[in-house]
Amino acid sequence: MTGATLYGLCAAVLVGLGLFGLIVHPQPLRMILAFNLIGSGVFVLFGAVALRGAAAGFGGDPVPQALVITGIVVAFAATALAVALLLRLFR
Amino acid sequence: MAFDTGLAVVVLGVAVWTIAARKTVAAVAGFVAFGLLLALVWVRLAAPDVALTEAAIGSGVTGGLLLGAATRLRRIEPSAAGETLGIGLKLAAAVLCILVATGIAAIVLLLPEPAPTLAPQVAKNLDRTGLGNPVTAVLMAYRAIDTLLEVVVLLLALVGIWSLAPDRAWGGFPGARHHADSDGLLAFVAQLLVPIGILVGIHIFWVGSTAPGGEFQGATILAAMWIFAVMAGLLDTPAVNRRWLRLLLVIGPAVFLAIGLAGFAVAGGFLAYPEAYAKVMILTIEVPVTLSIAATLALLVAGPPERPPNG
Amino acid sequence: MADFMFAATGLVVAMVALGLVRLLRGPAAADRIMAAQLLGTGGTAALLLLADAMRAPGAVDVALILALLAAFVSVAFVNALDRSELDRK
Amino acid sequence: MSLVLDGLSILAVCAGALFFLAGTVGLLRFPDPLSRLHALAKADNLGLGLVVLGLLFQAAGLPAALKLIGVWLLTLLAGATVTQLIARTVRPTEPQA
Repeated sequence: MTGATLYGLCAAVLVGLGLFGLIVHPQPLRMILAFNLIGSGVFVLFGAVALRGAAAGFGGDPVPQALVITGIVVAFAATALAVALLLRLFR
Repeated sequence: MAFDTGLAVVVLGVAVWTIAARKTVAAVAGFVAFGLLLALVWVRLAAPDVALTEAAIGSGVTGGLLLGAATRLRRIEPSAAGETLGIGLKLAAAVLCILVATGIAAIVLLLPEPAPTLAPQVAKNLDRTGLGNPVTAVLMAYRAIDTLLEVVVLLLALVGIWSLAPDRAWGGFPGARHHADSDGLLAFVAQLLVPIGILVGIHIFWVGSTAPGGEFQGATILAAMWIFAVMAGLLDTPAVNRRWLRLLLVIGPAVFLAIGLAGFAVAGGFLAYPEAYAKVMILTIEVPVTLSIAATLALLVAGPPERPPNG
Repeated sequence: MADFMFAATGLVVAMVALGLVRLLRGPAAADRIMAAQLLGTGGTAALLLLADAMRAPGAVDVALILALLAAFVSVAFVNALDRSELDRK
Repeated sequence: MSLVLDGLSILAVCAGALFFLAGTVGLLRFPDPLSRLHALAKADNLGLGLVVLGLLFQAAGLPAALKLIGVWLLTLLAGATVTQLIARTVRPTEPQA
């Protein structure tokens, strides 16, 4: 098994775990946390795909890596908005 | 390989705990640990740029944001909880999630050989951008429109947060006023670390054109240092109706858009750079964009205005 | 030499992961922050070792950020506790 | 020469890892928060310090070496002050002497 496959499988489990937390947790903040776990899983999956695409002297395919950076920042913006909504809801 | 397996197991263990922990604060602490371990994973995945982003945003700033939220929600948490699922539904959810995970795992195992890659195209055109870091080149040249839209998305999220302000605090100061602690210890830590942090942030931004780093990572560190100074009571958050603040927030996207439109005139397309000036133009975009992102991220963490602008 | 560095990284990560048990058990909030602090330092050390093992100098910058933001998170943690204590009074 | 440097590296990194081990064991086994804090400080300062020392023997050049030292100094500064902050949150729960 290669490193890319290993971390890809790890990503699959992360998505499953996050989805489970999102469904079963009653507290909203825990659901936001679980949603972030799903996001991280998806990003790692991208990273594994990027690692498989290593070529031309690069350690990994830079295109998916750049997309993941964009994704992490957008996920943060979404989390901040969700947290603000949550705090407003229960003030 | 043994190292990778061990790391993956630890990452999954911390993830399980983040889901299973009884106390929310403990779960958030687990999430911060998770982000830190993920940074190690990104280094192993040969993506140091992503590792920097994950360490700065995923672990650092998100951790600060969620810790603050967990503390504020602690008192009302029991009432804030929705209904708890019965054991049958939980089992059904578990089965569903295992199916989803198995599906993704199957896709991972059945990925095409040889792997499709855009790396050779990036390598072939890297010289034309004048940049040495392929990831920055993708972000600022080949997929510049994604980056432009992302900066706009950040601004929209901030508008969404501001729109949650109560009427009396409209245009006012976000968050509670932090006062310097009595023995000045926190203020001392902040005075010591904030200047160093600002230097590190500028360093990470600056090396981004040739080495791992770049505007998002640098901006996140700058934002974290600003939040640090606010927490320690050295600064207050600015009222959000201040003209300079609004200007700071839009200057990045505005310059980005202006240079993008100028691309029609000088290079025949939106966000096209004339070859000789590509690096200069990319830097011209990056500096204001970094400032705007830093301000936006910091204000995203600060939350909606809570105190009226004049009092 | 790389193998040794990988082994050392693995050991430090394992230690840090063990320290997480303290984060889980508490009992005082201070104990949780301590575990977080150990995690930050251990993570920094692991990244430095990994940078050497993989000949990836970029990872040193990651360690630098981690050292900085670990302090930031610890302070946010302490700050959150201070405030909740004030609420109780 | 490089064999000697490698040996020194291995020695220092092993010692550093040992301090991380000691710090973790202390954090898990010591009975009260203040002694746990004491154990933590060892891992923070000496553990990372020895690891950095070990890596210095392998450093590619002066800038790389200075950066490693910078990381260590930053952790020292942050660790020392944050430890103070943690100790302050412990103090009120201790019986007044």
